[in-house]
Amino acid sequence: MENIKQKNSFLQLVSRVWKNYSIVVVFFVILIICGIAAPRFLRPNNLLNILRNTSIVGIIGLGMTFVIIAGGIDLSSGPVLATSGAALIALQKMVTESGDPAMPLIVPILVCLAISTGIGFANGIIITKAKLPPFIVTLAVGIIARSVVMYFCRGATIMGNKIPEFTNIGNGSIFRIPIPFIMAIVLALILHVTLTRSKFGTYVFAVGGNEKAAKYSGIKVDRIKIATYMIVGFCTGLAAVIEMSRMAAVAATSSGMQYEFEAITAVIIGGTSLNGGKGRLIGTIVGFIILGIVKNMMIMLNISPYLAGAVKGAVILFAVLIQRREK
Amino acid sequence: MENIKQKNSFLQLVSRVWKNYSIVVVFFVILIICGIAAPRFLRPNNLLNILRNTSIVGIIGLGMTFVIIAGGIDLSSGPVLATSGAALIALQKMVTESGDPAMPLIVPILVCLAISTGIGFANGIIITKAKLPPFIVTLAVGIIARSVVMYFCRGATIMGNKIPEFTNIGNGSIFRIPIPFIMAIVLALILHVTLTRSKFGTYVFAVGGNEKAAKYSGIKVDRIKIATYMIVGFCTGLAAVIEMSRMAAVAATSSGMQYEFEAITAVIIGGTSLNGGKGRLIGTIVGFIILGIVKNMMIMLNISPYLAGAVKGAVILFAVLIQRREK
Amino acid sequence: QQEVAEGVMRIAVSFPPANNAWQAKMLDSALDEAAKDVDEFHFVIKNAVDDADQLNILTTFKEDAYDMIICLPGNGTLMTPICEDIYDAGIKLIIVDRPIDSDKYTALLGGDNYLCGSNAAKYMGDRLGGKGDIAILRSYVGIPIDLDRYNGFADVIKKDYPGINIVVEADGQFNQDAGLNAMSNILPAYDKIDAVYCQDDEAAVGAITAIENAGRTDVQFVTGFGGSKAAYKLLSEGNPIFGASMSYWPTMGGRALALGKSIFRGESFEKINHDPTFVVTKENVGEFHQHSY
Amino acid sequence: MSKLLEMQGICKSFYGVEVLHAVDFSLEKGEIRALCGENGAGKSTLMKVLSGIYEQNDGEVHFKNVHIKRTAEPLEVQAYGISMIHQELNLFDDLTVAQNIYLCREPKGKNGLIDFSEMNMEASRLLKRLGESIDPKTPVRELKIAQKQMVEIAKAISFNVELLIMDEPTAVLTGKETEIMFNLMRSLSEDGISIIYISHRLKEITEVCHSVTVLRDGSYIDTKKVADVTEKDIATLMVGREVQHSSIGDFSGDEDDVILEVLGVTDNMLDDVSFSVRRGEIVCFSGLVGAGRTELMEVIFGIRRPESGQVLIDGKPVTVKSAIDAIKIDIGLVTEDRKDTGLVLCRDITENSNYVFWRKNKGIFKGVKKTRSNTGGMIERLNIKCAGSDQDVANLSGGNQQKVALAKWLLSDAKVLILDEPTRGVDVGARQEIYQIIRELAESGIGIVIVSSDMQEVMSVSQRVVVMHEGRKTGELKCSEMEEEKIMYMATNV
Ligand SMILES: Nc1ncnc2c1ncn2[C@@H]1O[C@H](COP(=O)(O)OP(=O)(O)OP(=O)(O)O)[C@@H](O)[C@H]1O
Ligand SMILES: Nc1ncnc2c1ncn2[C@@H]1O[C@H](COP(=O)(O)OP(=O)(O)OP(=O)(O)O)[C@@H](O)[C@H]1O
Ligand SMILES: [Mg+2]
Ligand SMILES: [Mg+2]
Repeated sequence: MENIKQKNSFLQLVSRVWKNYSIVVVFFVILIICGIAAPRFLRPNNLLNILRNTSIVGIIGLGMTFVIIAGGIDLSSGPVLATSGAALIALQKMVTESGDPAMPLIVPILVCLAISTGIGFANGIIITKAKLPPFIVTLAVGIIARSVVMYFCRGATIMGNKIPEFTNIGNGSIFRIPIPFIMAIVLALILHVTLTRSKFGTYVFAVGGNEKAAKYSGIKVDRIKIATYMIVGFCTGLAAVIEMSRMAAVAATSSGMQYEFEAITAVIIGGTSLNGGKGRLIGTIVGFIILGIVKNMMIMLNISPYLAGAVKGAVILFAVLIQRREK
Repeated sequence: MENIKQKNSFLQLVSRVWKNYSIVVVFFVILIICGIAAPRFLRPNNLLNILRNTSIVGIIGLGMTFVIIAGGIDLSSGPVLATSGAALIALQKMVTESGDPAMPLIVPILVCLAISTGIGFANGIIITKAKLPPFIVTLAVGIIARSVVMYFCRGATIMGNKIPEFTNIGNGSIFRIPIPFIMAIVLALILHVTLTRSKFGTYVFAVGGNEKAAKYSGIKVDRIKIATYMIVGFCTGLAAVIEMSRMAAVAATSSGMQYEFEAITAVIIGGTSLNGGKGRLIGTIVGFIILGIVKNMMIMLNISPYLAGAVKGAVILFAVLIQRREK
Repeated sequence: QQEVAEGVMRIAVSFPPANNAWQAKMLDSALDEAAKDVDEFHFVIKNAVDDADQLNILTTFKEDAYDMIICLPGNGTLMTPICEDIYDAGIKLIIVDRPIDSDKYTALLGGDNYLCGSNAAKYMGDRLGGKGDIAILRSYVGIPIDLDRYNGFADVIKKDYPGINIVVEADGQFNQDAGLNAMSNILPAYDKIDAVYCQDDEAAVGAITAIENAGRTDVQFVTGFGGSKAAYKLLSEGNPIFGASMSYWPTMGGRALALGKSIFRGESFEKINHDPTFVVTKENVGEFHQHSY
Repeated sequence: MSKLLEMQGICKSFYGVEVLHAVDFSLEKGEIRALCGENGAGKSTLMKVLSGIYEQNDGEVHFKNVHIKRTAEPLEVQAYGISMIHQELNLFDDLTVAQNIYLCREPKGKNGLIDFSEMNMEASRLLKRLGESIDPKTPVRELKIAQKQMVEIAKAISFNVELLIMDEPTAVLTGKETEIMFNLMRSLSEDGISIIYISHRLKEITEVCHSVTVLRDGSYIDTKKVADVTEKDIATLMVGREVQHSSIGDFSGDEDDVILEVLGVTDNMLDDVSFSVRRGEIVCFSGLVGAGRTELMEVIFGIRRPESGQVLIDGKPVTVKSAIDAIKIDIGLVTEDRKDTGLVLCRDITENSNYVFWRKNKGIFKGVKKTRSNTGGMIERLNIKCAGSDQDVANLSGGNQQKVALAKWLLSDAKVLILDEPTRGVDVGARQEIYQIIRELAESGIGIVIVSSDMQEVMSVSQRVVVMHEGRKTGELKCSEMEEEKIMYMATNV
């Protein structure tokens, strides 16, 4: 009996580790395959470049993980990025008569974050108070947000002020590590602690796992849900800051296009279930890096642009397949 | 006590009727509002035109209703429409040396339906056998399908043979009723009977409502799921036939673009829950007609193209809001 | 792996998404050109999925130290900073079709959407005798080419043809189905439409089908844009309502690559080259078939 | 004559943990066999192996001398004439009662489609046989849990069965339905149908079963004729030691120290209900299914809003609009449906038992140490059988899930604790332990309200019993006045 238990608990340990970290294993497998297929791939510059490129969608993915764990979804991220980004650029490009920026850079940034978080709040309120399905609410809010920003910009691309402090956010590095990636990692750490160590994090899981039981345990279900939408909103705002600073311009029609799907894909590749109640941020991080690697390899291997989609689709399937295998 | 019970059952009846048919009420409200805002809207020509235009997405929506009731989702419909449509056009444009079509029209149509149903089958197999989430599987399959059709068409628009028997499918009318709408209604009737009166229909609800219990009850859960993906695949193939016949041409890059979202939106507006287990086809039909009306009214009222999205989003929210109110 | 032999020039090409037939032909002509002279040049051609992706791709190209980068910016304004960086890094840069907001490039092979739009306005204004009600089918409302094609048209109409009213605008989205749907919604709403300006040939073909299906005789003609096969076919068949296609051709993709090759071969070149624009009608369509997409 | 069912050397493991160790089990035609064992002993698992839901790792099953393949699917097993009522309800909320009962065996009309009128008629006939008057066209969502259980039973007997497996069907039933069900079981047995009956109510076993098999820790222990054993013997076999039964006397504390008072609560289910609980008192609510006890508790806990009436805590009127309010003023509620409202099944034991604790204590973080000691203490105190505190609740046996649901509220420091069917699915040994805990809680000055449909439980744990019938209070008895007949009399209100 004792013996059996011990053997069992060892097997259990292995199975638990695999369950929790299979995505990391998959990640290294992909890394090695890529390195063999294209030695240039492993050059530090290329790897750092991948990290920079994926950070924007990755940051949205971090917030998206919260929403999905709580049983929701956010399809408005792309348009929200455009909306809050447009506000950022509009304020950032204002100059005084002498040509200096009209306000310190922090003001447009805070406004940008406030707008995106605000739209997240609106999403949350509509979903919880009107009891409507998140899919349709966030889809509709996204369509509306895109339309409003197009209206105000008359569809055009608006250029901001190209000051180094601003463009450096998205394009700079610290000790060679791209600043967007540093931001993503810092944010991931904060959110990871929130998700796993704080009461709020537990409630997010509880709400996604069984909303009714959460309610009967005295958890303020609506508030938790609204908070998750505000988190993804905030993350989207942060992504907007980086995206805007990379180009110092915003395109009303196309900024952030389809980012929500990239983000959701990264979250799912990372092993978070769309049913809610289960998930982890480490998975999301690996998920978005994998997506970045796929795109990068398409260039490295000079795959026909027509077939790029086929390769991407196959890699996505492969990534989710491997780690779900054990079920 | 008796009295209370009676009152209750009457209230229950009213609430049940409202629950099942509120979408129809919403529909007529929208119709009246539109008629007042733009009297031209109510002209038969305009109304018939709306029916014709919405039928393509509507037919996909009918199949999508099955998938969603069974707890799944299909994000591959747009690319599948392009893929099967391309096959249809490729065969349809073949001519003998004398310039006659190389084969009877029915052959390309059957091939088109076979391909779309086949991709649906593939979706179903991957989802059930590899136990992967439908969202990501169908997304990936869609990306792959789009890529493959682009590869074969080199991205171009391919023109078919413009023979009347063919173009009439999408452009013709019988007693002034557009043929695509007649097809949609006939299909809806067949599917409605299947969903509400056949064993299979009951199992679709059961699988979406409680998969584990369905398995315990001896339902072949995997088969039911695969069947729903084949149904939406078949519907998409039918939609492809209509779409291709309208222009006798297929655009590898853009045919069917975003149709899956239109279809899913119609299904949700129609009151089918993305959680699975409940839903109805009548709702989907009204749902896609509402979407068609919105597009039409945008032109009737000459709303700035920039604001079109805002109006559309608001109407979607309004439509789901009204009918969910009672919850 | 694409390790390249000594002396072979590495050229990277970045395009926006191939989500319409024009863009697809652009890619196709580029692929054809890339397949030639393989012992002299090594080409990498990449379509982006969106602006950020194009930025990422261009960054990757820059990091990868290509000898030349050819860029068709999906959004010229957004791609300006990275293009400047590339140029500053000493990489030769050819900009295709749409200008960037800077002159830091080696050469520009520009299409001129604005000019084509103006051509359409002149054609339409003259044919309608300076007055009438018209509809516009735009091309993905708000994207840069849409705005160029729209503004080129609207500016001339406003200035030179005050008697012409733009009564309605809808989106034709670069494809036949969208053109058909949009036009079929417009027709019942307006009893008289004299002409339709379509900002894309494919959409124009769809619009014509809608007009024919509805049996409307008030619409005198439709103009298209771009130079698609389907449109040229209608023109050469003598379709009564297809007026003209404002054409400039996606084959400039291949020509841009050829320009790149000639620069490396030390041939002389202009910094700014504008691809010619044509008003293609029934009369002259015969000369242009080989350019269509 | 050979046996109807032979199961030999059945082994079953989950994630490498063996939970059934070479269990043998056999059964005669027409026999009603009880299957007993503590929570987590492996009863449900053994039955799921039999009904084709789990594939055993080792061992063979023969039914009527036919070998049932290890890989047999539920449908194949059903075709042999084996049908099972699961411990957890397996119904479809959005299908009607009739659709649920005849799922997979819908009567077909001439046109090949389902014949709904035939199906509804059959269903209603079947339900009548069970003494239920539910409209077969009602969606199951609208039923109460006891009614749902009756639908499950109707479904199971609607098969052409030769062996019926019933996994704790009475856990949510009251005396009346249980009696109807027993009569049904007896008549089935007379018709030659065998039944395997799982229950933690030992009295029922001696009442209706012919023989009893006991499992302990996944191993076969013994099989006895019911005539040869007493309830106490069975309990001893299950637990491996003797179980002490004890009764409790009348309330002996301060009669005037009322902690919870409910005055004239009325809504569409309740009719002017008043009662009070004193500090340190244990009050039980008895009644038939549909008596409105759950609704009354939901009013106190703020889930339901009454049309009129008042709730007083410590003599002060309180407005409780939600569970959050209730928890704030130290009211706790262990709900009757653990799967639906009690537990987050996909989360682990630690989280599930600490939700309310966390809600009640300030601070942003969970507090790893405190949380761990809380959970460890509960696992020990309630004897929760698990692989570790990080095991998902979904993978616990039914009774152990119930204990986790209980743990959540034991950690909450409630002043008033309401327990709606608290021992649903809990084994005899653990049940006594829970009673002991309840007594200790009461002694520490908490007011306890228990809703129970188990007469034995009412008799052994309550100091006072309140009886309800159709939304009205029909009587109240002190411990010293309690007699089963009196309670039944008041519950049926004849
Ligand atoms: N799906 C599963 N995954 C992991 N472990 C499981 C699973 N199902 C059951 N177990 C474990 O198997 C053991 C036996 O469980 P089982 O449900 O058979 O007990 P039981 O005798 O029916 O108990 P109860 O009286 O509480 O219902 C328990 O320790 C339980 O934790
Ligand atoms: N959602 C509902 N829809 C219809 N009827 C309901 C609903 N909820 C409760 N009822 C009815 O209200 C009455 C009271 O049920 P309740 O569950 O309160 O009884 P109970 O005494 O708690 O029984 P139990 O022992 O099952 O807990 C019953 O007649 C029941 O059918
Ligand atoms: Mg059990
Ligand atoms: Mg109850």
